[in-house]
Amino acid sequence: MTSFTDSLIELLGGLAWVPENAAGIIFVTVSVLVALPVFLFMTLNAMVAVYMERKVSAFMQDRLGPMEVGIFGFKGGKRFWGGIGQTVADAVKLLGKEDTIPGEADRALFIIGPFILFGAAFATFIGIPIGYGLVISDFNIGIFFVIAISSIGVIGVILAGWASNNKWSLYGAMRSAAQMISYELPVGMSLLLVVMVVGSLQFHDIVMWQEQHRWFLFHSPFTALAFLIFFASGVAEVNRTPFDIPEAESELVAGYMTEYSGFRWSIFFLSEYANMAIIALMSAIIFLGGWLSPLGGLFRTFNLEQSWYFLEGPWWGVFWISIKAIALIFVMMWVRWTWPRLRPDQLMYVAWKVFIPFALANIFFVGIWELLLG
Amino acid sequence: MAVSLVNRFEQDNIIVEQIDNLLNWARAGSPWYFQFGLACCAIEMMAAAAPRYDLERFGAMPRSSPRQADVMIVAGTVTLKMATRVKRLYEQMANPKYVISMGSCANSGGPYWQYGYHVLKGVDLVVPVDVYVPGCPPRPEALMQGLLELQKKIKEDTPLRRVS
Amino acid sequence: MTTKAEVVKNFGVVQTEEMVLNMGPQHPSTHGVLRLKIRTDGEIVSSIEPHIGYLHRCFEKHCENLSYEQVIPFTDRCDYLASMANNHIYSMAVEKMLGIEVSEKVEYIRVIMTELQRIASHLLAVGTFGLDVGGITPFTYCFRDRERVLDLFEYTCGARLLYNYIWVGGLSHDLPLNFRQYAQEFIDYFEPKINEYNRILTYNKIFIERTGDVGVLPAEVAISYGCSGPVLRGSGVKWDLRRDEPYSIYDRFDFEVITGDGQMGSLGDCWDRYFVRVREMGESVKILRQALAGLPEKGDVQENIPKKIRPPKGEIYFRGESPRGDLGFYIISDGKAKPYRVKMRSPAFSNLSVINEIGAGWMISDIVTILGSLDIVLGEIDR
Amino acid sequence: MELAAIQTRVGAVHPDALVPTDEGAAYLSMTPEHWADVAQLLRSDEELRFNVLMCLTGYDRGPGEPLGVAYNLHSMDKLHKLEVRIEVPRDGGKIPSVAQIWRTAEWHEREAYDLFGITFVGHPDLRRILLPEDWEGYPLRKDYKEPDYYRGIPVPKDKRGWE
Repeated sequence: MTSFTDSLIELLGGLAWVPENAAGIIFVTVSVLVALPVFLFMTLNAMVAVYMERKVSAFMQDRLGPMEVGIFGFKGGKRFWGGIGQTVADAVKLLGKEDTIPGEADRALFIIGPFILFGAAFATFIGIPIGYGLVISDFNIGIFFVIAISSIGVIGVILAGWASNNKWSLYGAMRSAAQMISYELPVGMSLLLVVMVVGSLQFHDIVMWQEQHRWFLFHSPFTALAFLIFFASGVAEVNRTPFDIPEAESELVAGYMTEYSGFRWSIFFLSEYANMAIIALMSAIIFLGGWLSPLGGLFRTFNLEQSWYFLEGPWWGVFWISIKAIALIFVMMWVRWTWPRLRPDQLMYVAWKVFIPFALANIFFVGIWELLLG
Repeated sequence: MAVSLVNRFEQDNIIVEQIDNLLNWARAGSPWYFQFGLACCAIEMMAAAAPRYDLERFGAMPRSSPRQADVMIVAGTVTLKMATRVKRLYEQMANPKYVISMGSCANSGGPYWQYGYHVLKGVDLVVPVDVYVPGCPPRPEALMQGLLELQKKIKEDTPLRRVS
Repeated sequence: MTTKAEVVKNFGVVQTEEMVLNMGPQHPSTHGVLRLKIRTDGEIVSSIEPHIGYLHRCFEKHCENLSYEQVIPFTDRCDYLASMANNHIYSMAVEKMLGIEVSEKVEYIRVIMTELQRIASHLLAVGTFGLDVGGITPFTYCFRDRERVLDLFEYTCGARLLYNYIWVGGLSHDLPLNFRQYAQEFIDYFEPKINEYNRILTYNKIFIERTGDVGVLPAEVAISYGCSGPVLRGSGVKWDLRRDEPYSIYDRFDFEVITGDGQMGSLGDCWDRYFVRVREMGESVKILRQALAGLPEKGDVQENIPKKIRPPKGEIYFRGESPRGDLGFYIISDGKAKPYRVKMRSPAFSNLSVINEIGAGWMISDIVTILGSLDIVLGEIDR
Repeated sequence: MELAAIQTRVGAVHPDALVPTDEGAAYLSMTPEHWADVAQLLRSDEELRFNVLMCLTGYDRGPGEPLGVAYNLHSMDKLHKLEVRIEVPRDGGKIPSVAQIWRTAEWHEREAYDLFGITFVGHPDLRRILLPEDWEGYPLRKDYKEPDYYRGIPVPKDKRGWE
């Protein structure tokens, strides 16, 4: 299995004009070269997702959403693509805003908080493939890495809430800590079951398995349930309605980011949408066949040979995984703009008394299922 | 170094001017407003954000924390008990910040100017106001007009150039 | 052995303390400028102390300095969500002092306007309650339909929010052309929409979890605190001034007094109070249908307006059912052109005073829910 | 029950409480001393049962005259109404609180205290309710003069520059 990093190292190492024993230079160059696309992806993702969020919410609410801000005078369409420059304007404005740090705040922690959250999201992308071989580094412990690194983010949230020296922020941080730690368990357990079936923690192996057999969503009723638990817990991990209690606007003003302004606040925003993308991509890879074409299975039943009909291949793979991820992100938005929010104790109830028992039972039953049918 | 930068900005420089234009475009394009509903006008402010008028078309998004807001829409009567809070919340907003005074009460005390012993006679006594929207209460269209006027005002601003 | 006191003494951090949290005066869910000083132990709230007066606009002082008809625009601004009801009740109080009877047509138009106002007010209450529990879309749906009611008002008297429409002895304008048809169209449009709110909010599982069994207000407590309107009826007390003390021409219409029934938990919880409002909109539609059918075609709406309003010496307490409950005006006249004293007994003032009683012991999230279910308007509480 | 019957009923238990009123007045006038007991009677007597305090109004008879409070009571069971008035001297007048009998009186009494300066004895928490704590004077008294400044903010409308 090749990864983006491996290919780059080989490419650079093989170039004629690169001197011998230049491992250090190659290392630095490759690090920058692989970090750049991740950063660009996160930024772009946040911009597109915010625009999408505003438009989706607007259409659900009988409104139009942003319409007037365009790029170079081009405002998009009359209805659907209107206001296409909105998030660019938002981003530029946020960069140009005053950076306020409350006088009573703990300066160092206040500054470092958002960056820890951002760093966690950033590092998580290293392990997530977005196509066959399109991964920064293909760990053989991929799932473990992603879960471990993404849960570092909670430290940033707690630091931000604590350092702000604001009671609302503190409440937001406390709630967030409780929530993120609780929902780590169902996330891990529902993934454990896939690992059990496949016998590998590597993302590529999981997709390969699905290519040979079938998508995990359709594999057995237990894996379908695991998908639901994983996705719902994932929504909770990224603090979105109905689990958005850490930043519950009608209760805690803006939760742990109440005191943040401008650039620092936009980092929170960036990380939130990056985390959304992570959850959507992981669900797509693990349960929905990753970069496999949904048409592949269909045509294979007609015994057609591999061909263009399947729309398969490395670049089509990126297309399919994006489609799946965007669909899941849309579902998150759909839920957010439709449902009310849960109370903190009900949130804990859902995690500890519903998701975790079901996830545990799931592991047991899928084992039996595999023994009997696998 | 800093001095030389400022000196350079004082002359009209094409790059600085373009950055100015970019910042102004961005600031005018996303005036996130602080939900500062005080009285009757707050209902019209909510109506302006609701489907028929939809303030979000201009990029305006309601924020409930002053730190993240650009525009404070003072909608309604400011009383003396509230005046100190208005000032404090204004001070908590991050620069650049703007204030729209919505409705007669916030402009000048409105119908309460004569006998209202507990009413602040105009919010401009405590915070600087950029745009006054008249009416009691102003229609949502009037608030939108006020927002457009504010956008015009923002676009004439020169954030980097120091024009004396 | 180390005791807890020693640990506390040496490290000073193990001790738990109650935290005082100031909700407001500027907070997204206080419905205006209310300040709640809440004592919390973690998420649990042990006591709530409301601080009001951030919108005290000296209504009663204005009344003493203005003539009777000049007071009407100020009653508009008290409960700015139910201006028509305020106009109506104040005008009736003054009419009663003067001994004026108004014509049939005026009575019908007043009832139509008040009931339309009730729909508009309840729509806002339902929408913002949805907002309080975290659902944003119901709010926009409610506002979308509320705009249609406001269109009717605008068509009638030119104003969207504060109308000054119902005057002492009559109305400021006659109904415009084709009003009956437009009102009918609105009712036909609106009635099925109530089901839409039910689908998106009322029977949502999360919504029921958040509101059912939360903030239970027993009937005796409600009466003792002087609660009224949907807050009282949510506790199962069948009390509606339109039926029990019929004023205007409410005795002619057939409608039901909606009470809570503890469908989703205990009687008198937030869900009951909320659902009373939703169902009351349906009852208002019922009244509107009958009133529109019985509305007389001919008649001058201004024939009974007195040239000079000088009530005889004396006092009156008159109350009526505003969308929030019993709205009363206590007027003392000394025979001059200006009232000697006007006291407005606002329903939301009494409704809010119950918050410590029913809110203590719940979580911070529930305080927001309970406050939303009381449906307060600060303009009316602080006056 | 009619007013006369209520008057007789109250007079039978607390003969000193009633103060003679003008001819044709639609209210009962009382002395403050017995008000707490009378209120308890009105609330709990089987025939009276005034369980709702509809309204509590403070009023000022004018400079130099006494201050008064009007209680509007209503019974939800018996469906009758009553207005009770109590007048106390302008300076240092005290009225027993009925906040424990009708809980709604708690805030209404605070309001009367805030706007008129009437003291209610036995009130659990008698503070200003509408105006800020450091406000001076009682605004609804007829001889009230509004201050020029409150915490450095000018209060009256500045009319310079008007025609």
